[in-house]
Amino acid sequence: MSGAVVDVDEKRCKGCGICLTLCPRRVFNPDERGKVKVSRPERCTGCLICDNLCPDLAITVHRAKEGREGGRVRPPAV
Amino acid sequence: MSGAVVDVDEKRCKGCGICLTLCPRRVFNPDERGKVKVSRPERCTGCLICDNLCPDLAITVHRAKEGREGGRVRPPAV
Amino acid sequence: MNENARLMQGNEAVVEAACAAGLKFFAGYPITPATDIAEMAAVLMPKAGGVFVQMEDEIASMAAVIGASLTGAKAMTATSGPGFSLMQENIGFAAMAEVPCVIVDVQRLGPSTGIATAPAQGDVMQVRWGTHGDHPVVALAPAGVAETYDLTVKAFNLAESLRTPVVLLLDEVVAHMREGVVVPDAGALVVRERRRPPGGPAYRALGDGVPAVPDFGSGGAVHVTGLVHDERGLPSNDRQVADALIRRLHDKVQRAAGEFTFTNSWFLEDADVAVVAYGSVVRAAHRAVVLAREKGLRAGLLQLQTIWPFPAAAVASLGRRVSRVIVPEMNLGQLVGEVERVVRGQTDVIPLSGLAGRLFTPDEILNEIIRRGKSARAVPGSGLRAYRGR
Amino acid sequence: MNENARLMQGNEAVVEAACAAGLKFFAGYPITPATDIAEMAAVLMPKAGGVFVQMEDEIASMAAVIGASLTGAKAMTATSGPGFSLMQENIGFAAMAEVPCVIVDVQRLGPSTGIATAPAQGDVMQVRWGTHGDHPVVALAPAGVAETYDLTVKAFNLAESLRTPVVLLLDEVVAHMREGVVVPDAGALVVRERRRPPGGPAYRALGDGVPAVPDFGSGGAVHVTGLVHDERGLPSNDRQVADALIRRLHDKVQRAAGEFTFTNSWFLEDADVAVVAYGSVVRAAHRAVVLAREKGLRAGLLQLQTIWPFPAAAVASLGRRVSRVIVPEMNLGQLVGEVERVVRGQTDVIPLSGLAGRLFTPDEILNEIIRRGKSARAVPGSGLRAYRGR
Amino acid sequence: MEKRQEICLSGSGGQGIILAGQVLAEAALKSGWYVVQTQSYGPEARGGATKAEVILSDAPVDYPMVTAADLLLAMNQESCDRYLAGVKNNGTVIVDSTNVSHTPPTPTRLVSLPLTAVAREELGKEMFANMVALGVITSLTGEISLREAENALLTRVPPATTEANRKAFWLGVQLANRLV
Amino acid sequence: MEKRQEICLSGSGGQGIILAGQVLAEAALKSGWYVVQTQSYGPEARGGATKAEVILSDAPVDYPMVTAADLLLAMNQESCDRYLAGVKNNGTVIVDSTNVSHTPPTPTRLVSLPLTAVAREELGKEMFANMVALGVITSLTGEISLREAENALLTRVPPATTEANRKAFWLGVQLANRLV
Amino acid sequence: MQEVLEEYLRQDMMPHMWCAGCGNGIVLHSLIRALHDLALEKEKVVVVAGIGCAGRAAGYLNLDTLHSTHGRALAFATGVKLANPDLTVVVLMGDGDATAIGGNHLIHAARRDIDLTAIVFNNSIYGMTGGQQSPLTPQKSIATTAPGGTTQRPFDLPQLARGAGAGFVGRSTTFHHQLMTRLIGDGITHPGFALVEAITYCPTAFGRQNKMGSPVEGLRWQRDHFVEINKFLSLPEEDKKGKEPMGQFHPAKGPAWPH
Amino acid sequence: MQEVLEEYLRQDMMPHMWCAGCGNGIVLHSLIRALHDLALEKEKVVVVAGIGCAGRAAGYLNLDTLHSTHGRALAFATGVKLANPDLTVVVLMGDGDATAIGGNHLIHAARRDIDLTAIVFNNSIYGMTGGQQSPLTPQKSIATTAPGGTTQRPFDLPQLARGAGAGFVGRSTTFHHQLMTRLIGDGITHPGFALVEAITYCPTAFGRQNKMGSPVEGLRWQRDHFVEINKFLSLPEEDKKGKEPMGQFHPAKGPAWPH
Ligand SMILES: Cc1ncc(C[n+]2csc(CCOP(=O)(O)OP(=O)(O)O)c2C)c(N)n1
Ligand SMILES: Cc1ncc(C[n+]2csc(CCOP(=O)(O)OP(=O)(O)O)c2C)c(N)n1
Ligand code: SF4
Ligand code: SF4
Ligand code: SF4
Ligand code: SF4
Ligand code: SF4
Ligand code: SF4
Ligand SMILES: [Mg+2]
Ligand SMILES: [Mg+2]
Repeated sequence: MSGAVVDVDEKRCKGCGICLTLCPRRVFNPDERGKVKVSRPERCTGCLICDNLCPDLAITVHRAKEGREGGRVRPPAV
Repeated sequence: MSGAVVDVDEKRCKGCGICLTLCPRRVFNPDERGKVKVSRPERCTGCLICDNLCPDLAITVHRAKEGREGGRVRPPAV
Repeated sequence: MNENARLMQGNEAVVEAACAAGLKFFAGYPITPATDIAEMAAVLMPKAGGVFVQMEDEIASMAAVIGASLTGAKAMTATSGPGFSLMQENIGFAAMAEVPCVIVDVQRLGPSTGIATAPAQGDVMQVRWGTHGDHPVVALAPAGVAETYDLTVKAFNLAESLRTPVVLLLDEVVAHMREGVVVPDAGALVVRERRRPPGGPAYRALGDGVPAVPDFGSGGAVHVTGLVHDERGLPSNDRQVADALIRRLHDKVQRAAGEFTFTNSWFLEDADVAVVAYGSVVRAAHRAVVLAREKGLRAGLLQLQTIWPFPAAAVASLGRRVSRVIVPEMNLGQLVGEVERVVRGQTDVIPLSGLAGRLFTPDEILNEIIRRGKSARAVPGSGLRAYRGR
Repeated sequence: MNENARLMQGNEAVVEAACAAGLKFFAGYPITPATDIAEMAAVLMPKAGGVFVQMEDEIASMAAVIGASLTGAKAMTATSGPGFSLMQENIGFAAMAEVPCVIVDVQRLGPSTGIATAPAQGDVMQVRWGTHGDHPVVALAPAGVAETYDLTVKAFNLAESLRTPVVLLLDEVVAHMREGVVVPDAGALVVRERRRPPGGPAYRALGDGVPAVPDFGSGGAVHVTGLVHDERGLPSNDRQVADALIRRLHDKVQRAAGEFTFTNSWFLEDADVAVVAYGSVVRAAHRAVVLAREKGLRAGLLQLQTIWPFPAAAVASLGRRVSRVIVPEMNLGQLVGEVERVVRGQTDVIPLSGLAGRLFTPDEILNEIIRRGKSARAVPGSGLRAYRGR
Repeated sequence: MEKRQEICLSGSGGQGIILAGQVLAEAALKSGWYVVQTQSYGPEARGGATKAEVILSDAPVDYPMVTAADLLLAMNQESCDRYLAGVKNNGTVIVDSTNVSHTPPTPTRLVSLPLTAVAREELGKEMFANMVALGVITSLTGEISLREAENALLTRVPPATTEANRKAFWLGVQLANRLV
Repeated sequence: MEKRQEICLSGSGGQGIILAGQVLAEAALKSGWYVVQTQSYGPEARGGATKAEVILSDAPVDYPMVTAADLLLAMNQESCDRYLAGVKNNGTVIVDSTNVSHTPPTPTRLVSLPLTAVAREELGKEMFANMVALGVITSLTGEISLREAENALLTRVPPATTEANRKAFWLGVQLANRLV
Repeated sequence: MQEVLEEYLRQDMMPHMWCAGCGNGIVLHSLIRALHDLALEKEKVVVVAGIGCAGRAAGYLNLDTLHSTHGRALAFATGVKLANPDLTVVVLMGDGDATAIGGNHLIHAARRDIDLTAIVFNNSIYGMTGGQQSPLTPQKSIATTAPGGTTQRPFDLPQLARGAGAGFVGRSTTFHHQLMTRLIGDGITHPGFALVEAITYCPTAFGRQNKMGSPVEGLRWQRDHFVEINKFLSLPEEDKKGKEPMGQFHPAKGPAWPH
Repeated sequence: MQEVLEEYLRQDMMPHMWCAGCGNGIVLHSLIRALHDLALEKEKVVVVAGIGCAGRAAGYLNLDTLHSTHGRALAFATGVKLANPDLTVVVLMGDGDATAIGGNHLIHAARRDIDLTAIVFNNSIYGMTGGQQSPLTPQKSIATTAPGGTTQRPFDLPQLARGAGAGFVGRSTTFHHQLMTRLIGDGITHPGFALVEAITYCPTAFGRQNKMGSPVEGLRWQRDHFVEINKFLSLPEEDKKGKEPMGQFHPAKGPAWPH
């Protein structure tokens, strides 16, 4: 069971390929319109790479326990 | 006998007092019009302090041997 | 004169009046003959609980003034020709983003470095057209020290109520002359504040065409930009938005212009020859007109305190009444072009150009009043005429 | 069309023509919609044995151009509104110190940042009055690509022969349109060089009012300054020297103006309504006039290629012949003020203002030709009129 | 009477519309026409709709913009929707059927061709669709020398792609010929 | 008729001419006059000739410059030579005889006083000569309150020098009184 | 629960105008995170920006924002801060904006040491105008105004800022977004002038001309090219080649002005 | 025999306009000596200056001279040098001229490393306009725009120039005129951008307000306050207080541009 729920705001996504390539779990797939979709949500570990590096602020990773209402996963303050 | 001949261009001199104060041999004296005159020419050693530091480029120190035609005393190239 | 009057220099009156009008921020860069203004502001601002800052150049000065004004502070800078040229880009920003501010330009003889200490009125057209693109401008030009005080207060009031940059255009004669000024009591002074926002989009114009943009720090989350922008202040590439915005910027000034078209006139009722003048030249022109009247000539004088928007109505009504209009200026003939634009065909317009780096003498103007004919003139001895070629 | 024609963009024609005219130095700073000029200069200058340098800003670009020109190199920069505003101080220097140079201003919609890609003609008055103090200006505005080539060469010739900055005023439509240009053979092109000094004081004016200042490096030991200066180029505080110098700067341009007042006219012989236009608007106006003629209306067109000095004589002669003059401009009404100045009282002057960030359509002008009455107009749908308040 | 042809090429940002316009203009110029070519990038700074206009005439061209198009190329749905109304009643509209699914009713002659599909299938890359379109247009107008168009094309496309572009062009010409 | 007095103070850079002009103007203002004071620094940027002009009137002053002086103060030779001709025929010229050796012939009333010498001898410093002159002028014009002049002076000179300046002023008043 | 990120974004302006893969969005995200971590009162935060792709960032932030003129952001910001010292002022600039036309305001802000936090979006190029060289374009890179590769030497931005007196100088890449967030936060906390150089990849105007590849390749280049400063300093000289330091360069020092 | 000095002076312009005791004349003298020592062809030397008392120096030199606009001298000079690389170009600026309004051109000239020699006449004040603070006015000094003493921190000019990439940076005072002559000469010889900070005393606009005394006292202050850099570095920390280093600060390095 994965640790997080990941959402892509398709109005924002420009299909740059960053999440696609950098997600260690290959959670994303390109869609026909040149954007990405979450195709393997269950594999997401909540590592936040995609959330942090999406240049279009299009990805939100939620804590799985609380689901989409549970707020965004936050990287630890460093 | 001194080593040099010193001239003050009175059109240029503004009487700032630099030569007056810094000449180690007290060669200069103030004149009535707020400028300086060479009052003890024979004491000049050609040290060039006045020539180099006169802000009005009003002082010329000549080598005494050759007199005023002998050219300006030059500081050694450093 | 009133014994309560204070002897003040023109530049000093600017700062005194600005403080009375609520100045809280001055940013500037030294330049002759405007430097005194910064120097006095450096003394008075801290006392008034305001800020004085000397910036790295005039561009930064104008920028800082805009930044400060956006926090709600009444803000001003002062400069002369070379600095005024450098400020142009940011003055255009202030016009576009509707940021209230006052810019003092103490004119000196140009172009370029020219003669820093010589009086001139060579920036009159630059005030109107100095920055790129269609932009609105308000400019006031006093003829004396008390007027400087008065117009400085008005400049702030206009800047705040119209949310637009206002230029106070001094010439070196006015800037450095000393006269008695009866400083009004704080209560007697009309001081206007910018309108505080009623809510709604930050850049939505209210009835008078002026928006009420929230101050920074007041929770408005406002966006301020020099790009074409919509009512929310957000950038727009929509050509209709652009058209409406730029027209509104002009229109808000134009609509209110009736309230601030300040002019004075002397002996115009029955005048046959009118002199139109502004700045210190008014002082010479007044004397010339008095002398002309003593000689039995029907001369009159129209003073323009408001230079921009150009007081077209006042000048036009003149055009219908007199047979000659003489426009003496300490330049090659600048504002005379506007006079021509307005009255050409109705009356003869005669530019009188003085570039000699000094105020006209009354006689120079008087001679022109006396002289018949309508060709362009220059002050005697200068050989050439006022420049008509533009 | 001639099959030897090359398809060129307006901005490209500037660079090609500049090279043909002998350009040896280009300094610039990127800005839409002028950037292509710098980019092409970066390619072509090295090939032509010249120098391209991207400077830190537009102020430095203008400064470098002046410095380079003083060594004898033909020099140019190119910019758009915001950069043009920044260049003003140094343009004034070039005028005062009589340094030949060409400045290209590709106008975009302002004020301030405005819309960088939208066409406009909002800098027309700034070109004349942008820098402080009385200064002379020469400005040319082409309506198409071949004209751009032609006027660029002429701009260099004028800069060199008058020793004054010349502004080539493009609008975005002309800058980015592509048309065929028949490039003249090197031999066929009239290219002027600045006069080389005959000895004597560096700034002594010769018969035509233009001095022959020795190039740096040629042994002239010349002093170049933006201060008022005498015939030797040395600074002077003498008010008579100032007066004579500033008048001469204007006079040299004015005297030669007859030779470079470039205008074109169509159907004016029997015209009752005349359109006066410049830049790309000429193209729409021409079509409008042709359509009007097809409808039997006696419309004609006067194109101003030379904007400054304003072609007063050509416009004045129009004023005596037609009953209406329509002045369509992609601004709130700028050059129309000059038209009014010249023909007011003789004929009706109707400003037609287009701020929508696009070229007029022929119909918009045609409608104005057809319409009776003389009030100010704006392009349909924009709600407001051309701005008459200045 | 002046013989004037107004051609409007439209599509989205990456489709090479402006290049096609330039090549067309150059070819027309070399074929002896007076030519003006203009372009607009639409309101968006990047991407978005793109339009290139080419006007040919046997006399110098005054108004440089299209007022009523004799020929419209629409390479995507948005531009088809937007520009179709601007075409003359007796004009021609070429739509790229690969990208344009729905063409509003129009009195003009409508030519629907799978330009992008052809490019993809025959040349392996959709980006050559603009040159396929160019072949079609050059052929259909009949006013521009095919040879000059080919030459113009060769000087304006990146050297590495000349062959593919040339091929695309002639594919377009063939497509058009099949229509006639 | 307007009662107008034009006063011109002149000298060299360091002589405190402008300060004297300011004090005079302020004193006149406080005495109920309309006043304008202007100055010019001569062509040289530093040092050189200095001139301060003060105009008093019982009506608002229009033209702010001196056209024909009712009173000229010349504190050095150069200014005497330069400005003497600008004095009205019935005007008064005060020259500082310490610095002005030669006064060209003039139809005006000429008052020659050793202002600088007085300052040097009585106050130890030549720089107070301007206030000696001020005393003379205030006294001679008779239109300005001596008290107001003293007050104006006290607010405008550096605090450390108030006493000496005050003394200089009254010395000037005495000098003038002796003339009458 | 409302998303923190979304609270800081001006929703009317999204999606933003930046190209697909443009690193500016990552910097924007870091900035938002830093602001949030500091728990500043949003009404008291003002963001001032210059002109360029980077400068557009101001428009995306739901704060008081000032999109000023090209190069002048720090001068505008100086006015904002001096007129109302209660405001936290963050200044966003492109590399051209901050170091070409705006270089003077940069060094003077550093000199005056007013409490401003400047973030320079360094994409090594003029993005907005389509790929001309900037004073931070690495030598020999291709630019449209340097078709044969730039010959002008670039600035070393941290050195420049330190030379001008900046008390806080940091550098991070978008790849190292956590470092970036931290530096921005520390910069804001620093009582005087702080400069953060944010290395960001511009695939359109820099990457394409210089064959730097996709947005992901840009991030990978950042990962491989930049080394934390302390680690960098401990590298043997030969290993430093082709690497650049990042992190906080300079200990905070010097009093804030006015004081 | 014609005097060397007089050959370099524009006789029409003498006496110069500077105040009695103004150090600018001493810098001018040093410059002339340096030019003479280098035996450059006079026709190939161009002097470019900005606006201010210092900038007037150009007018006194019997060479091709360009008295440009305030702050822009280095940008004008860049045009001169690039258009005709055969010319030796020396640039004279005041401290305000070079580092306030002209700061950007200064750092960019240093960055580009074009072969220009810049001499900054540092009199710690705006002389020409009568005594306003400059970015080189020492903190707490009195200026007409800082009547209570300046609160703005000054630049350290050599640090600024080095931070911007200058390959040659020197400083001397007018008292140490021989060092000044040498530094100017070496700066001109240096193949890239060279900066010489010439510390000069302004008795009128700086000295008077700050009670620094007569011109001679100004020179004495210079003598006592500045220490040759190597000696300075070897001083114990407590002895460094109240002293400042002078000499050549930085070994020449970095290639000239374009190359
Ligand atoms: C005075 C002025 N000059 C030039 C421009 C054109 N311009 C807009 S953005 C820009 C530079 C963009 O580069 P950078 O600052 O690095 O920002 P980026 O777009 O790369 O984020 C330029 C030159 C302008 N707007 N104003
Ligand atoms: C654009 C512009 N702004 C301001 C001035 C006024 N101004 C002339 S010289 C000067 C500064 C003088 O100081 P500095 O550069 O240190 O030279 P110094 O006179 O001390 O030698 C200033 C501000 C100007 N001429 N041009
Ligand atoms: S990183 Fe963001 S913009 Fe890029 S593909 Fe993924 S969701 Fe889309
Ligand atoms: S949070 Fe990590 S694992 Fe989950 S989708 Fe994003 S990158 Fe993949
Ligand atoms: S140093 Fe020069 S100016 Fe000063 S007093 Fe001596 S000669 Fe005169
Ligand atoms: S050279 Fe030396 S000794 Fe001779 S006068 Fe000058 S300072 Fe005195
Ligand atoms: S051009 Fe570069 S910096 Fe600008 S938005 Fe595109 S990728 Fe980003
Ligand atoms: S004001 Fe200062 S710098 Fe200027 S000339 Fe006088 S002493 Fe020299
Ligand atoms: Mg960038
Ligand atoms: Mg200085």
